[in-house]
Amino acid sequence: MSTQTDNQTASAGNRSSGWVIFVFFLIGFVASIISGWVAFPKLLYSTKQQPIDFNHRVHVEQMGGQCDSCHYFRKDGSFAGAPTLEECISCHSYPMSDDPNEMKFIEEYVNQEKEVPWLIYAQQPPCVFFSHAAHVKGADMQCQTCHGDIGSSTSLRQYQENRITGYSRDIWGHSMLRLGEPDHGGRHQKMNDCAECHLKQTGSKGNCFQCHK
Amino acid sequence: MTQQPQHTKTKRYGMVIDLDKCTGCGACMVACYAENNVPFKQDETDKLLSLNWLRVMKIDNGKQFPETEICYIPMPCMQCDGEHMQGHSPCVSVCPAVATDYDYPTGIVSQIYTRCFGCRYCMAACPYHARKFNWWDPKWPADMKNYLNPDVSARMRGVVEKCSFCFHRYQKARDKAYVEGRKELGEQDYQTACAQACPAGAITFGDLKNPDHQVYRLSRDKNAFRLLERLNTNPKVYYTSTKDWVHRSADNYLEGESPEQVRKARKAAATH
Amino acid sequence: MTTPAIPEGVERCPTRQFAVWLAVVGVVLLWGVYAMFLIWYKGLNQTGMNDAYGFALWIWADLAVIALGGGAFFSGFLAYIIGKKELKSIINYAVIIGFICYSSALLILALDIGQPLRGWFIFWHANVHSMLTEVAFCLSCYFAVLTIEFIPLVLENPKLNRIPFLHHLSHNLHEVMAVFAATGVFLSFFHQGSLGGVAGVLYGRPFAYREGLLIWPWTFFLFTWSAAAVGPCFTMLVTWITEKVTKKKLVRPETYQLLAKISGWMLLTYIIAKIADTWYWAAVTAPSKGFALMDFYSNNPIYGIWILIAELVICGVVPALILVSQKGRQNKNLLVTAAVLAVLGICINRWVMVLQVMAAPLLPFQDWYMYMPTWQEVATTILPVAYGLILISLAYRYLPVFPHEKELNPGR
Amino acid sequence: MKIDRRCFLSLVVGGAVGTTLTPVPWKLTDDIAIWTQNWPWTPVPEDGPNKYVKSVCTQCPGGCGIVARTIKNRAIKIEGQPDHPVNNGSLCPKAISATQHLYGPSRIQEPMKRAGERGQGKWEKISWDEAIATVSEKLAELRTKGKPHEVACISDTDKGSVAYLLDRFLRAYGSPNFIRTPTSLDAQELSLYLSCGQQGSIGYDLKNADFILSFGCALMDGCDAAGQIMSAYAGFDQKVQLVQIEPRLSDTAGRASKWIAAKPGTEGILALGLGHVIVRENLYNKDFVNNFSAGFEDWQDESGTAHPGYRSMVKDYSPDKVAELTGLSSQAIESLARSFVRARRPIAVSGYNSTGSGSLDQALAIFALNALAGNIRKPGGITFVGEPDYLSWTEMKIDKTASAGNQQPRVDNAGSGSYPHARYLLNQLPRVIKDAKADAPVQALLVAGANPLYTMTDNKAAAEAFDRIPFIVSFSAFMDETAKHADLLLPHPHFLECYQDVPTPAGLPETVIGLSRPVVKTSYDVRHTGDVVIQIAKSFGGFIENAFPWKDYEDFLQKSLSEKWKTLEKKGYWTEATPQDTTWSEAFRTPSGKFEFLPRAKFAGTGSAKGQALVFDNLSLPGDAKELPLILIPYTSARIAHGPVANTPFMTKTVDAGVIRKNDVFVEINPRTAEEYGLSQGDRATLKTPAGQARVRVNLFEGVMPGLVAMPAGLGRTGFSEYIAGKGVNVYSLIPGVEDPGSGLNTAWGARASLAKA
Repeated sequence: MSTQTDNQTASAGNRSSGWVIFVFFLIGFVASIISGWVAFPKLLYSTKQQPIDFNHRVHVEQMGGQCDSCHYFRKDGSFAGAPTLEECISCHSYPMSDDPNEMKFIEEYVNQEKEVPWLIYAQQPPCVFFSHAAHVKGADMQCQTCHGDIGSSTSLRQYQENRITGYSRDIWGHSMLRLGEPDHGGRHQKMNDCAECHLKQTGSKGNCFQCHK
Repeated sequence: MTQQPQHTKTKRYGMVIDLDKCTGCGACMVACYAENNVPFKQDETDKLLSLNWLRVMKIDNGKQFPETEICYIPMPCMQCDGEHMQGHSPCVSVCPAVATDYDYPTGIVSQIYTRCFGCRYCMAACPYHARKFNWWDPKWPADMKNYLNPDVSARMRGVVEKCSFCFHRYQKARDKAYVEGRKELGEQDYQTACAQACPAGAITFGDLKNPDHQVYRLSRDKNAFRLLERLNTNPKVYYTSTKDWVHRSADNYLEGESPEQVRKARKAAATH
Repeated sequence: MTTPAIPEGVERCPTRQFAVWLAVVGVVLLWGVYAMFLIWYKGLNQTGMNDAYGFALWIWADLAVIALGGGAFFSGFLAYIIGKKELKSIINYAVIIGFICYSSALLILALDIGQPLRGWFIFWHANVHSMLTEVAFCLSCYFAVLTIEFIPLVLENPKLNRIPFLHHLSHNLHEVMAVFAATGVFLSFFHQGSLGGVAGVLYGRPFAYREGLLIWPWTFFLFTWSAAAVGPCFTMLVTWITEKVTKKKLVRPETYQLLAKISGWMLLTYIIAKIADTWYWAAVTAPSKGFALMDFYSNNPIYGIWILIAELVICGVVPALILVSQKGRQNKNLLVTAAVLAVLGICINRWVMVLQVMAAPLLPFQDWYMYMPTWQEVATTILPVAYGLILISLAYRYLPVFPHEKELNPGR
Repeated sequence: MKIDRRCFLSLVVGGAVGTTLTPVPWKLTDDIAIWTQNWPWTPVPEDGPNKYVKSVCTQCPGGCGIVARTIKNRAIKIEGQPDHPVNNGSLCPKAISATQHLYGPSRIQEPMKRAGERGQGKWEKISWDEAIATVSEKLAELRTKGKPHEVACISDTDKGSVAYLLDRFLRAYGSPNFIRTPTSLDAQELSLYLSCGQQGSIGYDLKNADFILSFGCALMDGCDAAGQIMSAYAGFDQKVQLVQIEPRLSDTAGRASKWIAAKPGTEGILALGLGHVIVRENLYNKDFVNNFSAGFEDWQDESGTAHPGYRSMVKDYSPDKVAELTGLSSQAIESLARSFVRARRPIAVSGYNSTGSGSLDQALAIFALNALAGNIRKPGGITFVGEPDYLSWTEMKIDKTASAGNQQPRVDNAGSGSYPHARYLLNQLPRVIKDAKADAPVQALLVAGANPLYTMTDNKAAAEAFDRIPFIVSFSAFMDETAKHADLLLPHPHFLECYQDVPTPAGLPETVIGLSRPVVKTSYDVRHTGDVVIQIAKSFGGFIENAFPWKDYEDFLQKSLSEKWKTLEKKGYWTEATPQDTTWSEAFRTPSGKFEFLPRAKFAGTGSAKGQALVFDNLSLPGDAKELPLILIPYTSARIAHGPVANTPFMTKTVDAGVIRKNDVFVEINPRTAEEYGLSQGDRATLKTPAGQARVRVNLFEGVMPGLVAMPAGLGRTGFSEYIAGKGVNVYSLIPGVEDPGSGLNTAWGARASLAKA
């Protein structure tokens, strides 16, 4: 036992004291908190520029106030999504204004017959079958409920992409804690968000095959 | 398992396959693979490593030449209703992560590849070997990715997949109905790829509960039976055959038992 | 300044000899680790499994090691809850063996899934109806308990014990160990049972399916009971081997006797229940689905009726009778033979409940499905053995595993 | 203050504790799982508007109507076209999986010329201009030498626009050697020509027949008319009797109401035996036989020579004798004859066999049954469908070299003194080339649509002959067996990428012209063979160019089809509006103006001594029966493509475990045969025939006649891609040709063989 006591006394002089250890603990703690809450989201998401800064408001005004003038249902019930170049050209075969964005559109896409690589904020992964028909036609929902009032926007928001999953940040939501409503006034679009609304509206979270393929 | 939503009128989609008509041509299988983005490998001769949603089994009556007879049995997922018809299909009840589930509105057993983490318990549970595992990453050589169907997601390595009764066709048919302002689907609005492709007209598909659908009558035919009925899995794939030996090949019987006698006994027990 | 890492008053082999031993086992371990990474990188195509054999060697290994690891919970139950003091002599070792078995089981489970990175779905998206969910939850929880049970022993390493904080932690943990032991026992009853349930609920597989009580098939209870019966046998067996290897007495003879006696009675009651279950299954359950007993034991190259006789009689009734008779268990050779047979019996039982289930044809026009594991599967199944040997070696060398070692080996 | 290891540890612990309170571990766990759900190497097919394009499948002559689903210039899936007059929605697996060939690795994507040795697989990419110039120069050279007739063309069809353009080019250029590959309908079509005087094909009204007597036809085993036959079969009610005569329990036999396992090669004898019973029992259709047929009774020709009639001839084929030869019972033969002729709308079907076309005499014997039943030009009977006439263009002006070349005898002996009625005899070409003393009589060979190095029996001999041809051009869309041995590849587009007319498919009882059209735009540098032929012709200039006054193939097609084009563009098919003529008085264009049981034309000029009767010498397969005691027969399957174009990977996937394992093919043998030769299930064995030997495995099957070895056709490919090649053995390579003395056609229905455990 004497050896042990000797060791304890001998080592006491060599060791850092309790508060130093605690300070180090605190440094580690605070540093990780800061990097986890501030740096991590910046690392996780990349910011991408939309190919053209699209003005929804101008288009809505021109097209009679209806979203489905451009974002329409096909006869077979499928939803067309973002318009194709061909559909854009039906109005924009020549410039309709001197807006630099339109100029860019005409020069880089119309003249070169290239589809515009729009970044879709609400893009769902390939395993999802989202029925616009069921929501818009079946349940009479408004586009704004999920997408926010995008129709009155004059320019496009930043598009952020999760570097690991490739998802648009809108799916998870801007807040890392998924708190509050999204900035655009619509909905977050993780599966739980769908389920929550379905539970409220239909009394059931829904079956897997309702929205998966 | 999710619970049955109370407000929905449920259907029981099912299939009746006329084995006297089936020629074993393989059109149903090929149509299924093309429709559902089923991958393929260079060597597909080991049938236990060959991904498919529909197999056609060849059986014979075991008699000597020239008394021999053959019969083909197409086997998709049987979409079992499970014991007591409550959706407790053998596979659904064992999946630890709800990757496979009983879709109450249609009676179809769903499989969500992105939820599945590949434990393969469902494969151990399925008596029909309807479930297949993605042992490899799928590959489409040359430009073959071009033909992939966007309605069905491609599966990744390490998950289980199986026949879905072409559920995406139901989803699309419903979309069309919504846009046209209809509530109900007609019999022809939703047909599986195999039923549509069968050049002999041997496969009939529809709602087993709907008297207007052909399957309603066919599944109640005196020659109709299902595979391994005695396991109480309650499949929704029915077969018809006028041949006794085919009926006998569809289930297990002890010495001295006959299919009719067992069926009668089961019916009597069910009504009690 | 230097504290000996080896517990005080006991003799251990020279460092060099120990290092050589570790190196030899380490090579086997590395082989297993290589196979493991191969499987994680390339996927399950590296195995001999196929669509008829979704469950194979690994699931068997899982069931077997968990059953054998059952010694930990059952000895804990006897020692802490029933208060059998004699078992204090072996309880540490039982916990270590249990820890090895359970950590191995978890490792194999992590290998055995197609999408390991989604493995946590089993907890997050749990289907409460699935036996596997129950297994996963109980297994993880019980592993946590085993770890907690293991920690105080680790902390008793002279070097660690020197640190006051750890010393006190160890001491306090000892105080509350009974609580953990009780939790462990409760959890174990469930997961051993749910492992039995894994096969027993398969109503599409007449070879495996059993009727039961409420939601639990009879295999649920049989698995728990058999693990409780054979777990201690395995603990005894490993201890006996350790004694042979170290050429020392490590555990008091009365500990062996007590464990053997309890194990014997457990085994006897288990095998009676198992025979009854088999009879009912063969006479009622299977025939109701159109199967006669011999349908499951003929027309294939391996699974003859011999396997049933081996499991029930040779590796069931025989060891049970040896262990319940005083003469039998007092004869060291018979005792060891009985333990070996019992361990073998439970391994056979787990084997048939996994592999024969997959092998047996269901439709009359199907053949038996045969399966051959690949070297990757074998290597990863041996991996836990190597890992276990290393952990046992380290624990034996550096931890006071056997409290009575000093007293049983005077003058060394 | 002292900083040591413990401080560092503390930092780490603090960091770890802090991290658990951030989103890092939780979000990463989730995101990594999501990453596994969207692995970048798992493809995501692009969505878009669906279009459904009606077209026609041209992978075989079946002419089935299809609907192709497309999204953004991607062909997604092929489905049957409902209400199409040919197939009414029914399709075979090959048509359904056509997109796999369209996008698969077997495609030749650009014109290429051989770089290494022949068959070595080394190619050099060239431009189309260079490719066409190469062909023109070579042909021009031969022409200057005065040997235009040394150019031959092998095509898989002699009907439709491509065949027409090729033939027209050869004639303008100066060669008579347009050769069609043999089909299983050759003998049958010849029998139609001889007994009824009709050039064309027999139409079977299966939809309305109530008793179908099939002489080994692979009706449901992957014949080239799968769509029409399956759609008729789909409509059969339980009253329709289908009787299949075949030594193996095929899928057709399996679904037939009755399977009659006669020995292989005895179908003709059995037909005569049935005729014997019908005549003996006076059950034949008196109206037809007495008023519209010739040669039933004995007769005298102009020179006064007496000839036996059908009645006398079948006297020799008593049920007892036929029973012995066929292995059936005489009662079975008698009852079959009675039920056939007593049925309301019986029909006897020949052709479509997996074992070649059979002999002319066999076809005549089977045809006679239809005459006895009087079901010609009747609903549920047989009809005559003439050759397509929509492509006839005015005769062109040609020069002396061309007309001298055209007057040379055909290189395949067809139409020669020995074989006056045969139109094409590709089977004779290898021997002709082999026997040539000096240079091969074919100096340049164009191969379009055909794949003779795979499909010809005894294809080793064919390959040796091809080696002597100095210049081979392949128009194939795929790197098939023949393309692999060519010198120049001029790839044709896939059928989903181009226009093409589809003449009435054989067997169909009415005229239906289909239009195959581009479902997607090709992304490869390929050209339609029609275009290439026109371009080659134009490169010659002068009268050859003038013979091709079309801008391109599409222009030719539109002008040829004239008013039909609009209907075809709109509906995808064109049918004859006029109702079928059902009278017998105008039906026959034979010398007698009647149906001829024993056609005079057959014997005119042949000098055949015993030419008055049908001859059956059925065991005339080459080889020693003692050394080779078994008989190998090929069988076809709907799941294995046995024609020029191979299986798709999906089709191969559907093939049963008892047909191929790894790369080994299984032959089916009866368990009793297996016992005799000490073989058990799955054993490896060596199969020997006079044409060669192969390693096989055995599959014991009660459904195959003892003494036979049945092997699937369509395997053993060496071309296409690694997904197709190398599986099993090409059964045709094991079968030596057997020449039919009556027609010159190859009648080999099998080969003598031995099987020994390996």
